[in-house]
Amino acid sequence: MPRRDPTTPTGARSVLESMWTIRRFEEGLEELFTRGLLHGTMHLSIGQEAVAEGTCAALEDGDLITSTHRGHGHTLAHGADPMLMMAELLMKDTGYCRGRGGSMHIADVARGNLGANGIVAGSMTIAAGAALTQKLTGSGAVVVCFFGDGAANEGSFHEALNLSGVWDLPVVWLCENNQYGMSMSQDQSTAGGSVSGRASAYGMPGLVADGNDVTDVWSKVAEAADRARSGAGPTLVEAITYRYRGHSKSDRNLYRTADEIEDWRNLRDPLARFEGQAVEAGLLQPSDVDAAREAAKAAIRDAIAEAYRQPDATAHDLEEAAYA
Amino acid sequence: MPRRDPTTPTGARSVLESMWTIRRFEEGLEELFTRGLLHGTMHLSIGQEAVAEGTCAALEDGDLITSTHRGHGHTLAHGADPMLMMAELLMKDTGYCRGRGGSMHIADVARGNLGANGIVAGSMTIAAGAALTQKLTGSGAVVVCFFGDGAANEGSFHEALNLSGVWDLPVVWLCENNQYGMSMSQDQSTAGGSVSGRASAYGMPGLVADGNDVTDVWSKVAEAADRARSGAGPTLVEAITYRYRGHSKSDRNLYRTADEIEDWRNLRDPLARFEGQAVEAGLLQPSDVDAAREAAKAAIRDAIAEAYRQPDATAHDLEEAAYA
Amino acid sequence: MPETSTYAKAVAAALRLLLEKDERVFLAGEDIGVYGGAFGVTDGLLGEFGADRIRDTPISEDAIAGLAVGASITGLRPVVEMQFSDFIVNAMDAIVNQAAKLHFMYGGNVEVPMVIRAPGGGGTGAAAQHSQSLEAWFAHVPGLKVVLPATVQDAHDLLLAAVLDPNPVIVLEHKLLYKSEGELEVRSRIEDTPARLGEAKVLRPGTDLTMVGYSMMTIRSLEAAEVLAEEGISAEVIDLRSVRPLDISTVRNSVRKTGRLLVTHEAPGPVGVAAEVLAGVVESDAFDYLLAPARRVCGLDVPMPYARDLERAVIPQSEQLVDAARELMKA
Amino acid sequence: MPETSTYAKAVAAALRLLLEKDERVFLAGEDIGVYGGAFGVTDGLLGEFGADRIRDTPISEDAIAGLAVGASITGLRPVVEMQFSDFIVNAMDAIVNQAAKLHFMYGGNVEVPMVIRAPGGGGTGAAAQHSQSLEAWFAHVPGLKVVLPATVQDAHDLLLAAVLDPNPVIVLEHKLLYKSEGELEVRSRIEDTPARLGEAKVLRPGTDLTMVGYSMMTIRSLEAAEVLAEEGISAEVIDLRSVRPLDISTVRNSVRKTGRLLVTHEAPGPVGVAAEVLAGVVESDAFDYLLAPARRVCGLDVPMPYARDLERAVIPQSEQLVDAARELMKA
Ligand SMILES: Cc1ncc(C[n+]2csc(CCOP(=O)(O)OP(=O)(O)O)c2C)c(N)n1
Ligand SMILES: Cc1ncc(C[n+]2csc(CCOP(=O)(O)OP(=O)(O)O)c2C)c(N)n1
Ligand SMILES: [Mg+2]
Ligand SMILES: [Mg+2]
Repeated sequence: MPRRDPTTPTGARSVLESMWTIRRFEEGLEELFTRGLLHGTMHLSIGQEAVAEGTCAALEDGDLITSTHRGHGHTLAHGADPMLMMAELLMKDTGYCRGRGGSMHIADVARGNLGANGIVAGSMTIAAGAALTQKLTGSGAVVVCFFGDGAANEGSFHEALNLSGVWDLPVVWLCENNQYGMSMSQDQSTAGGSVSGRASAYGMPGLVADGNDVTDVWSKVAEAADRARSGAGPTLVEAITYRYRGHSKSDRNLYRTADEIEDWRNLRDPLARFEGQAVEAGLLQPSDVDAAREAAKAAIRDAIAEAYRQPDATAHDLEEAAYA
Repeated sequence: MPRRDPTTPTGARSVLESMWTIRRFEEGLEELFTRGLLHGTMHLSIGQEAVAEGTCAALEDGDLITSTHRGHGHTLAHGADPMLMMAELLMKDTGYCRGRGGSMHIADVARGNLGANGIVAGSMTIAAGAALTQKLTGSGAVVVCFFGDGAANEGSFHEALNLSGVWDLPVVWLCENNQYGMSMSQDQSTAGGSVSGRASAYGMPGLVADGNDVTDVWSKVAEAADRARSGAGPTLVEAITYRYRGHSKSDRNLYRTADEIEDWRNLRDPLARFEGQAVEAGLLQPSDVDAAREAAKAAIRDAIAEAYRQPDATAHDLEEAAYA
Repeated sequence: MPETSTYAKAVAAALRLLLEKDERVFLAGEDIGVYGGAFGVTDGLLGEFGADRIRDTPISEDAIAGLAVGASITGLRPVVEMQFSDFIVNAMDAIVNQAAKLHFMYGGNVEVPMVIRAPGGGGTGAAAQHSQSLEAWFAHVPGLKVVLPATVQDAHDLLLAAVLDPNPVIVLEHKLLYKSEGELEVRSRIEDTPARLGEAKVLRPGTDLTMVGYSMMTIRSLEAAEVLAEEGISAEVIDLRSVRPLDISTVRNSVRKTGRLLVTHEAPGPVGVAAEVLAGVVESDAFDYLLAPARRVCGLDVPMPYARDLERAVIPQSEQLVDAARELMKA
Repeated sequence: MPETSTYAKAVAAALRLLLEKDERVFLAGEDIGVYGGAFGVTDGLLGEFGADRIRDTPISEDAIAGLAVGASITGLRPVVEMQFSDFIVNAMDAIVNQAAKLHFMYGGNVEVPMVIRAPGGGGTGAAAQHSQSLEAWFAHVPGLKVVLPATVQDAHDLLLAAVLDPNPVIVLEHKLLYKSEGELEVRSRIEDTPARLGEAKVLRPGTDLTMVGYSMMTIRSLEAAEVLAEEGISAEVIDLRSVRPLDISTVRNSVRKTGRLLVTHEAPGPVGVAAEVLAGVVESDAFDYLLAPARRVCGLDVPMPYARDLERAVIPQSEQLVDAARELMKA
């Protein structure tokens, strides 16, 4: 049974807090980046929190996910410790990857997160293999593979979905469609114009969810996960959402208008929307909303503070580190 | 306007002769192979002649094709000289590839055959690129890419079809569906169960042709080629056919029944069928049929005889041969 | 007790043992089931172990390697096959960006105990796209291990050792060796394999020059050593067996003794494994023992042609090794 | 007349010249249009030459390389980009089994005049999947040519030469060099490029030891040579520029003069280009001129880590080159 149910008071409270935690986490990263405390680049999912949370809230403990280059939200929603994530980004030895992975490569295998991946569609065939393990061992667990709209044009997408179809693998293909692959709008990059529309090519159902409505994502994913768990095979779920920030730190946003961004931010923000819905539905009191925001803010503030105090990543044991 | 029109008396005569030429060519190869005169293995298309001929007859001079590991039929139907093909297989210096390519790698660029390919789906992105050339130069030519049912599960299939869709490339994706990829039946290998059914995933029409009815293949390909030539973009044509022989020389045919093979051979043979149709329709007289068979037989007999007389391939100029 | 077996049957016996003794092991690949594999290696296994563990896949090499990554990091022991090693080009992301890197990149939190078997090499008339020897690429990638058995016993033992290893291992078999015969002791337990990944073997001791090879070229080196012996030239033949890790110390020790080095492989010379062997010797003190410039005998630097004579001209033959050794002795 | 330019702008100027002078030239790649490329190299070209010739592609590397093969064998001159050289793993079939082999395999009936540009190398904190140096793979493949410009002028001239060549050429640029500045003479005609593929250059003459590198490591070698000069050690610095074909004779000539060899690259050592350079020297008479074992200074044999200090520890720094040179002089 799902970890967090946004249609119940307690569930709504933790779902909201989880989404705020993701946003505060990435806003915190932005600040650290601006202050020059981080290395490399990063891909922020601000505006897409409902996809990560709606999906992971619908899963059960023991279920697995694979994530992407834009994976902070998936990782947090699946239960990662923000302090250990911050420590990784701050190049600390106690970070999730001991400072060897960074933003694009956080894995939290203990909690069933098989890892973020810097290669677009790179985790899709891996997810198929992880799902095969569940099938062969009869674990009853389900694998959710997050991928973007742009990833749907990689050959790996095709091979992974076809394989999951012929083998009836317990996997949910979760397309986080933020409508752009870097600068390419989906209609420029995607023949046929729809990712979920490709599900039938693999004999699997294709569901579309409002990716800025956490409850809608949650129910569609729950349906797909049930189907996978029951042995009926894979489902392709496309969650339509939007990325507020640039693709990465080098993005000048020349491929879209400021108005488009503002519209999404002002009219469809997933956090504001859920707060409104939950209060209106009487699931949450305005005080609960404030409490959730405060809790998230404090959690990230503390995570950053504690991450600072961690020992720096070390090069002394790199030599042998490529091998188990 | 199409090279050969099977619905006219003269067209029917040459279409029939062409199909017989393909069959006699491959039967000739089988004999040479049994006599130990060939090296390596080969992939015969006996039973599939109507797909090669129906397709290439529907094209115009200047149109291009890319072929597969099972490409003797495509190559002959597109105008290659059987003597030069035999010379290649007999390891002669005057063969199409100077003895460097063999059965899987015959190209006849002068006649618009960009080449057979030993890599399953290996020619699909190449065909997309060749089609882009036609589009950018406004040549008005069309590219036909032959591929098998098994190839439709390679990532390259996906990337090539998607690209052709977003760029409206003048290409016809010709799936020669002989229902097996080596030992894998199509329903085992292909989620969704149909290759043409995948066309919609790329926003292009998917047509199904009776691959053992040369006239049906011819008209479906003509329709697709017109569409490409008019600038309306790619079409996926799936021609259902059957391979009489094993996949290659090492095949023990354990994955199908002798009855299945016999049924196709006795009830649906593309040559016998077209002869029946053409005579019934009054397009050909029985004498024309005999003449076509005889002409094909003689052509191959002469080709083999002349190929024997060619000088052997030579290793003396290999050193620099990797570079133009 | 040892029996005679072919190289192909030695591989099959290892697969059988693995499937019997370790329920986490499964096989996946193209036409490995009812067809028995393009070279017959997996013939019969489907009947013995069933379709859950002997998995025919669609023609999707990227998915084959990728599923092995995903299955191995979640506890299984996949042994997957690339029907020809040439097709591994379609699986490079899964192998190089994923399998080889996950353990390091995730800070040691995952292990990727997967094995990829793939037949390589030429000599079958299959031409440019079905005859390559690509070991050099994988030997260049940290995180991978790469072995190339030359003998019937090694075809068995190295595969067992590969599955025991917690890292991704690529086992490159040679098409021409599948039918070769030799003594085989079938192990009764997986752990009984005496093979250690990264250990070279001196197959023939000698004093005048060191001949280094692997896979098919180990066999050719042994043939050449026979001929040389008749001429009174004593060649030490080293079978590398593994090109990553590479057992350079065994080569250095031999060179310190013989003072002459001849390295061979079927792959083209430029940036191949032989270059690494030469470099590994001359950057060590073994350099001081070299009495003459080291020699490489590698495949001609062209794609593999189809015609028999041309193919023969591209692949190193034992006569060439003999000639090169003679010249080395003169220098 | 020469002006100062960045390496990135030198590449852009070459692309502009190619697009202006040869209507057969077009560009294709991910985000090369309005985005201007991940590193800004193609910034502005879409506006100048239009969407027909500056083609944004879906995220489909296999298709990007494959379309270049198809377009080039039918008469165009594609110059395609892999956004990071790491993603080229998705295009290996098109590059290795197709582009590199078609000319030979089809008996010389086709030419494949395509160019692939790809930024490689580490130092940007992008970690294991965005920092690789994969030139060794392509340098091993007959049918390909591989160049790695180190200087601003070469970033311009080698790209022009690559497009003039009738064979598939891979141009590996280095991310850290894009912002580097130097003198640039923009050619007025494509044929005016003085660069020849396969020609190394002595960038600094010296007498005591030979330092060989390419790409970023050429710059580090020059830095090291400066430091060594102050200590009275005269290092000759050779920029390989091309690793296939490899200009080994320039290296041999230098070694015959200096007697000492130090080769460096950012990629891991095992079966890398440096191994080929060492091998190419010691299998020739230049071997007899070596006064000490040759040395390699290569990237640490691990995937690229994220953390700044770790990344620094993996990538060769000029200090390491200085130390290695000092030791070489002692030997
Ligand atoms: C194989 C590969 N190609 C290209 C890239 C560069 N790249 C990183 S993210 C990205 C866009 C991905 O788009 P999408 O899948 O929609 O995910 P999003 O960034 O929108 O979350 C690109 C082109 C990459 N990392 N891997
Ligand atoms: C990339 C790749 N994978 C596998 C093979 C081995 N192989 C050659 S043909 C073939 C079957 C292809 O099936 P299909 O596409 O249906 O063509 P058919 O043989 O039926 O004509 C296979 C698996 C190959 N040549 N290339
Ligand atoms: Mg997107
Ligand atoms: Mg088929």
